[in-house]
Amino acid sequence: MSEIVQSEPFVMNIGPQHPSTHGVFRVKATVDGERVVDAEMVLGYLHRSMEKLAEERTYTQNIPFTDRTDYLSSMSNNLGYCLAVEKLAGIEVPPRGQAIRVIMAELQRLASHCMGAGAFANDTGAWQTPIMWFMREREKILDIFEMTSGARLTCNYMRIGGVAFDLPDDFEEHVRALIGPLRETIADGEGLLSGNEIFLARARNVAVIPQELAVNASLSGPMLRGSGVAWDIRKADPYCGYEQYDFDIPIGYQGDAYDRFIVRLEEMRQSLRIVEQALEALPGGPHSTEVPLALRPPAGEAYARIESPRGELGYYLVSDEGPSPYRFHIRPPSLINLSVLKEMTVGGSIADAIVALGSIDIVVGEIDR
Amino acid sequence: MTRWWTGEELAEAAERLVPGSVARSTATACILEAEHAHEALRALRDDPETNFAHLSNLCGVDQWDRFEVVYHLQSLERNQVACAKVEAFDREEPSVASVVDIWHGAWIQESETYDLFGIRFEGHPNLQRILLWDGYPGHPLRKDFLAMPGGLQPGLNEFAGTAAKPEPPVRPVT
Amino acid sequence: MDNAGVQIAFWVLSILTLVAAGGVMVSRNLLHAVLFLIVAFIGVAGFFVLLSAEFIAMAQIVIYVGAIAVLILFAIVLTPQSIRDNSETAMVGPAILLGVALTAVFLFVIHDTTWATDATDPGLSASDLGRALLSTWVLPFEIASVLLTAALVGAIMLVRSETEESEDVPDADA
Amino acid sequence: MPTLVTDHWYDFRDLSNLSRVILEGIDKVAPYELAYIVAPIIGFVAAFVIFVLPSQLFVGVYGERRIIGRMQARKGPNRVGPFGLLQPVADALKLLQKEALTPTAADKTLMWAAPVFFVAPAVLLFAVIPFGPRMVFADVPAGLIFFIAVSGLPVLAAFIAGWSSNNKYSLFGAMRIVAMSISYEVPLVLVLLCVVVFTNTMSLPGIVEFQVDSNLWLIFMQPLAFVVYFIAVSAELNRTPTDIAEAESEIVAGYLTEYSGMKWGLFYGMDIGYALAAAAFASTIFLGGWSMWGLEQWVPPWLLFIAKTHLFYFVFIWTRGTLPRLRIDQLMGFAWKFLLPLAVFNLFLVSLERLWWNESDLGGGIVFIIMAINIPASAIAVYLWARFLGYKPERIPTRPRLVREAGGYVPVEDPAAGGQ
Repeated sequence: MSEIVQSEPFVMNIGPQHPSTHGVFRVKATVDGERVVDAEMVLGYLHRSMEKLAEERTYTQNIPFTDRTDYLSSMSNNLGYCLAVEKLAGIEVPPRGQAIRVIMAELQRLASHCMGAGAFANDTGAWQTPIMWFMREREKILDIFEMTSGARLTCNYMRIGGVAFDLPDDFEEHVRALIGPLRETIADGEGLLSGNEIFLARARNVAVIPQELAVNASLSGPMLRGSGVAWDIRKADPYCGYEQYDFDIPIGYQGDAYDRFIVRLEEMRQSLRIVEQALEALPGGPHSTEVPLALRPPAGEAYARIESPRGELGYYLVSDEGPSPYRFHIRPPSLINLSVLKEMTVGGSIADAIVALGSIDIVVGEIDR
Repeated sequence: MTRWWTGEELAEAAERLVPGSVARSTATACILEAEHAHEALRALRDDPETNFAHLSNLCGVDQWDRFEVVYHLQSLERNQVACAKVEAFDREEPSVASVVDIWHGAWIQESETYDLFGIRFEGHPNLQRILLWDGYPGHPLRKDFLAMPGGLQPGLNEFAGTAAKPEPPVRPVT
Repeated sequence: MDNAGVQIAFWVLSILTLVAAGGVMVSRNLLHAVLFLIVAFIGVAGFFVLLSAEFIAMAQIVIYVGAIAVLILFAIVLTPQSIRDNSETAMVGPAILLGVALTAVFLFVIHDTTWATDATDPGLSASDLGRALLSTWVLPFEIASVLLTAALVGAIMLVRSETEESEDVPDADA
Repeated sequence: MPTLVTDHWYDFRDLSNLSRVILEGIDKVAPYELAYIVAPIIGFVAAFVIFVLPSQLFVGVYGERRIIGRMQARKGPNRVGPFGLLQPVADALKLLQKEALTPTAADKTLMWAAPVFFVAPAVLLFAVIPFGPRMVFADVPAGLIFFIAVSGLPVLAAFIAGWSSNNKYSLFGAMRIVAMSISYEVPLVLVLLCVVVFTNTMSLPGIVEFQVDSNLWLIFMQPLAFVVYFIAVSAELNRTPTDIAEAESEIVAGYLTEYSGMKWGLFYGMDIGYALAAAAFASTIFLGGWSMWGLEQWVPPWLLFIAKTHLFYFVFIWTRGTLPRLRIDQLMGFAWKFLLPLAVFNLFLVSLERLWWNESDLGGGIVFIIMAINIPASAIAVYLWARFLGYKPERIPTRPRLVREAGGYVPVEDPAAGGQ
C-alpha cells in the first residue's frame, strides 16, 4: 500500500557547522523523513597539507606539526612520530625517557577519552553533564602537561631520542593526586549513563559493526575492540616498554555504540593502572639521548605505529639521507575509522547517525591533516 | 610481539601463492608486479599462514621516476606485519588496481592517495577527491608540486594568472 | 450586549474574524491561508465566550485550532506540490457562484429567524453536555467514534510500509 | 474549616483584599466601566510582579543555570550583580541589542509573527491559575479545558517558526514538535479527564477546594495520572529527555535555528513561561494548589503555591541535567503504546472508584481507601504493562570483557570469554 503515499528523500547537510560533528566535518545525509538512506562525507575543511609541509622541514622541526593533527592527543602523536624516526635512524631511548613517554601517552589517553566519552554522552542528548564532569578531570591532566611541557594542548614534548625535558619535581605528587578523583569520575559517569534506560535505548544496537567488517574495514582502537576483537598495539607490538606493565584489553560484545562507550571508560581505568605502575617503577638516568639537531637518517623507510586514543596511529617515513623526510605519511585512525560511516548510519534515523558519529570519536584535525 | 616480515619473506609467500607476482624485494618491502598485485594481495589475505586480514596502512610515494603504492598488511590472529608495494610508471596517468574489494577500509585511503598523488585506482567504487576540492589544479604530494614560497605555486595558478610549470628540481632518488 | 466591554469585544472580534476570513480567500500562499483560518477560528471562539458558552469556546480552540488546523498544516507541508502558490484555476467562477448562493441562503435564514434574546442561562455546562451525549444522543456519538477509529486505522494502513509489517509489534522501547 | 485570613486590606496572606479595596474605591469615584479595565490590569500586574517575572528571571533563567551548573561541577553565572543575580537582566539587554537576523529565503512576515503568536498564550495561561483562596484572575468554570486549549497554541507558533525559517533543521524541528504534541496531548487530556471525573469539577479553584476538603492531594489519590501528566507535559514543553524538537546535537536548535536576538529571546523566555505555567497547573491539580494541610492559615497561600510550582519546576531542571534524550520513534512509541493504555486504565479505575464513592456512605474517609488502592494498583499496572510490551531490563553487562592477550577474535556469543 505504501506506494500510494510516498515521501520524497532530500539531502540534509549535517555540518560543516553543526554541534555534533566535533569540528568542520560534513555529512551529506540523504534522508527520507527521519530515516537516513544515504550518507556521504565531505572532508577537507581543515586540510593543511601537513605531509607536504613536512617534506621541507627537518625531522625535529616536524614534531610540532604532529601536535596539530590530532589536537586532542598531541603527546600520542609526538610519540608515534618520534618512534618512527627512531626506528628509521636506529636510535635507542634511555629507560627513563621511555617511562616518561608511557606516562605521558597514558595521561593523554585519559584526557582524550574524557573528551570522547563525554562528547558521546552529549551526542546522545545527556545535555552537558557528563562532558562537564570529564572535562573537570581533563583540565587537571592538561595542567600536568602544562607543568611538564609548558603547553596544555599542543605539548611538543617528545623529542627524537627521548623527551624534551625531565619531569618537574612535584610531578609525581600531582599525578597521584589526580588518580583517585579520576577513578571516582569514571565511576560517576558510568553510574549516570551505563545503566540508564534512555542511554541504553539510544546507544544499544545502534551503529552495529560486526567483527568481520571491523577487521576488513581496517578499523582500529576502541572501534575494533568494541566489536569484540582483542587487538591493542600496546599488547601486540609493545613499544616504550609497555610489556613491563600489567593491564587488560577491554573488548565489547556486539560492536554497537554502547560497546564502544564502555570500552573507552574501561580503557581509562586500565590507563590509570599503567600510570600507577609506571610512576612506581620510574627509573633514573637520562631522559633522552643526544641526537644531532639536523638528523640525517640512513636511506630507507620505516613504519611505526602506536595505540593512540583513537586507534592505530602510524607514521610512514621514507628517508633519502637528507635532513628532512622524503615522504612523511600519517596513518590517521580517525579517518580510517570513518570508512564505515555509511554502514553505520544508513537505515537508522538522524538521531542514530549522530550517535554513530559520536561513537567514532573523530578529531577533524587528524582526518584532514 | 609482532613479527615484522622482511621483504624477502613476503616475496616468498607471495610467490608461493601467486607465482610470478613478485617483481623484486628489498629489506623492508616486497614489490609486486602491477598486473598480479590484486590477485596476490587477495591471496595474502585469504591464506591461513599469511592471514593479512587487516590493511593497516595504504599510501603513495612519489619516487620521481615512478609512483609507489605502499600497503602495510597486518594479521591480527598471527600478529604479523608485512609491507607490499606496487609501482606505477606512467607519470601523467599513473594507475594501479584498487583493493577496495579485498579490504573495505582501503577506499578512504585510496581516495586520499588519488587526491594527493593523482594515482588512479582501477575498480574503486567512488574515486574522487576527498581532501581538496574538485578542480584543484594538480596533486600536491607529487614532488614537482612545490609547496614552499620562492618557487612557483602551481596550485595557485588560477589566482596568479600564470600557468607556467616549474622544472622539477634535482633530488636524489632512492 | 449590555455593557461597553462586551460591545467593544464584539466589534473587535467581528473585524478580526471577517478580515481573517477574507485573508483565507485572497491569500495566495496556502500556508498563510491556513494561518488566517486559525485566526478566524480563534475569533469564532471569542464569540462563543461572548455568548457565555465557555465550554464550546474551549472545544472550538482545542478541536479546530489545536487539531484540525494542525492536520491541515501537516497535509500542506507533507504534500510536495502544495507548498507552491495557490494558483488560478477554472473553478473560480463556480466557486464565486456557490459563495453568493450560500450567502443568500444565510442572509435569508438570519432574516427569517426569530432571535430569542432573553437573558436566561443557556445551560450549556459540561455536565449538561455530558448527559446529553450519553443519553439522548448516545447512538450518533458512538457512530461518530467508530467512524473516527475506522479513519485512523485506514490512515495507518495507507502509510504503513512493507518492511514494518514483518516487525514484531509489542516492543516498548524500539 | 475556620479561617484566620481576615478581610483587612493589609492582610498580605490574601492579596485579593487589597485589589478589592482598590476596585471599590474606583467604583465610588468613577463610572463602573473603569473598574472593568482596572481589574485585569491589577490582576496582570500582581501576577507578573509576584509570580511570573521573578519566577521566570530568577528561577527559569538564573536558577536553572545555577542548578545545572551545580550538577555539572561548574559555577554557573556568578559575575553580574551579587551572586550573578542580575545575569537575566544582562542577558535580556544583550538580546535586545543583538541583530535579529532574517534569512533572505525566509517567509519574513511569518517569521516575525511566530514569536508574537508564541508569547500571547503564555500570558493567558496564568489567568485561570488560582494563586490563593480568592486570588484567581478569571474563575472560568471550564478552567481546565481553557488551560488545555491555550497551551496547545504555542505548538502552532513553533510550527510557523520552523516552517517560515526555510531551513531544513527548522522544518525538522517543526514537524517533530507537532508530531510530539499531537501524540502526547492524548494521554495528557485523558489523565486530566481522570482528574475531572474524580473531582467532579472543571474549575481549577474547585479542584483545589476538593483537595482541601478531602485533606489529601490528588497526587496520592492518582499517582499514575501524575506520572503520565509529568511525562506528557515535559514532552509537550520540549524538556529533556524529550526535547527532540530542539535537539541540539541532532538538528542544531530545531525550529529556533534561524532565530536570533530578541526574537529568539521571546521564544526562550516564553519556553520557561510555559514550563512555569505547566508547573503551576500541576501544583494546582496534583499538589493541592495553595493548600498545605492548614499551614495556609499562617503562611500566605500564594507563597505555598509558588513554592510548589518551583519545586515542580526543579524536577524539570533535574531531568534536564541528568537524562539523555530519546529518539523520536521511541518517544512516539512510548506515547501511544505505553502512556495511552495506562491513561485509559487509570480513567477506568478512577471512574469505578468515583461510582463507588457516589454509591457508598463512607463519607470523606473514602479517599484514603482509594489512595491505598491506587498507589499499588498504579505500580502494578506500570510493571505489568511494561512486561506485556516485551520490555525487560538490559541483560548485557555494563562493563566490557577484559582479555589479557592481544590477537584474534573473541566470539560475541561466548559469555565466559572474559572475566569481570
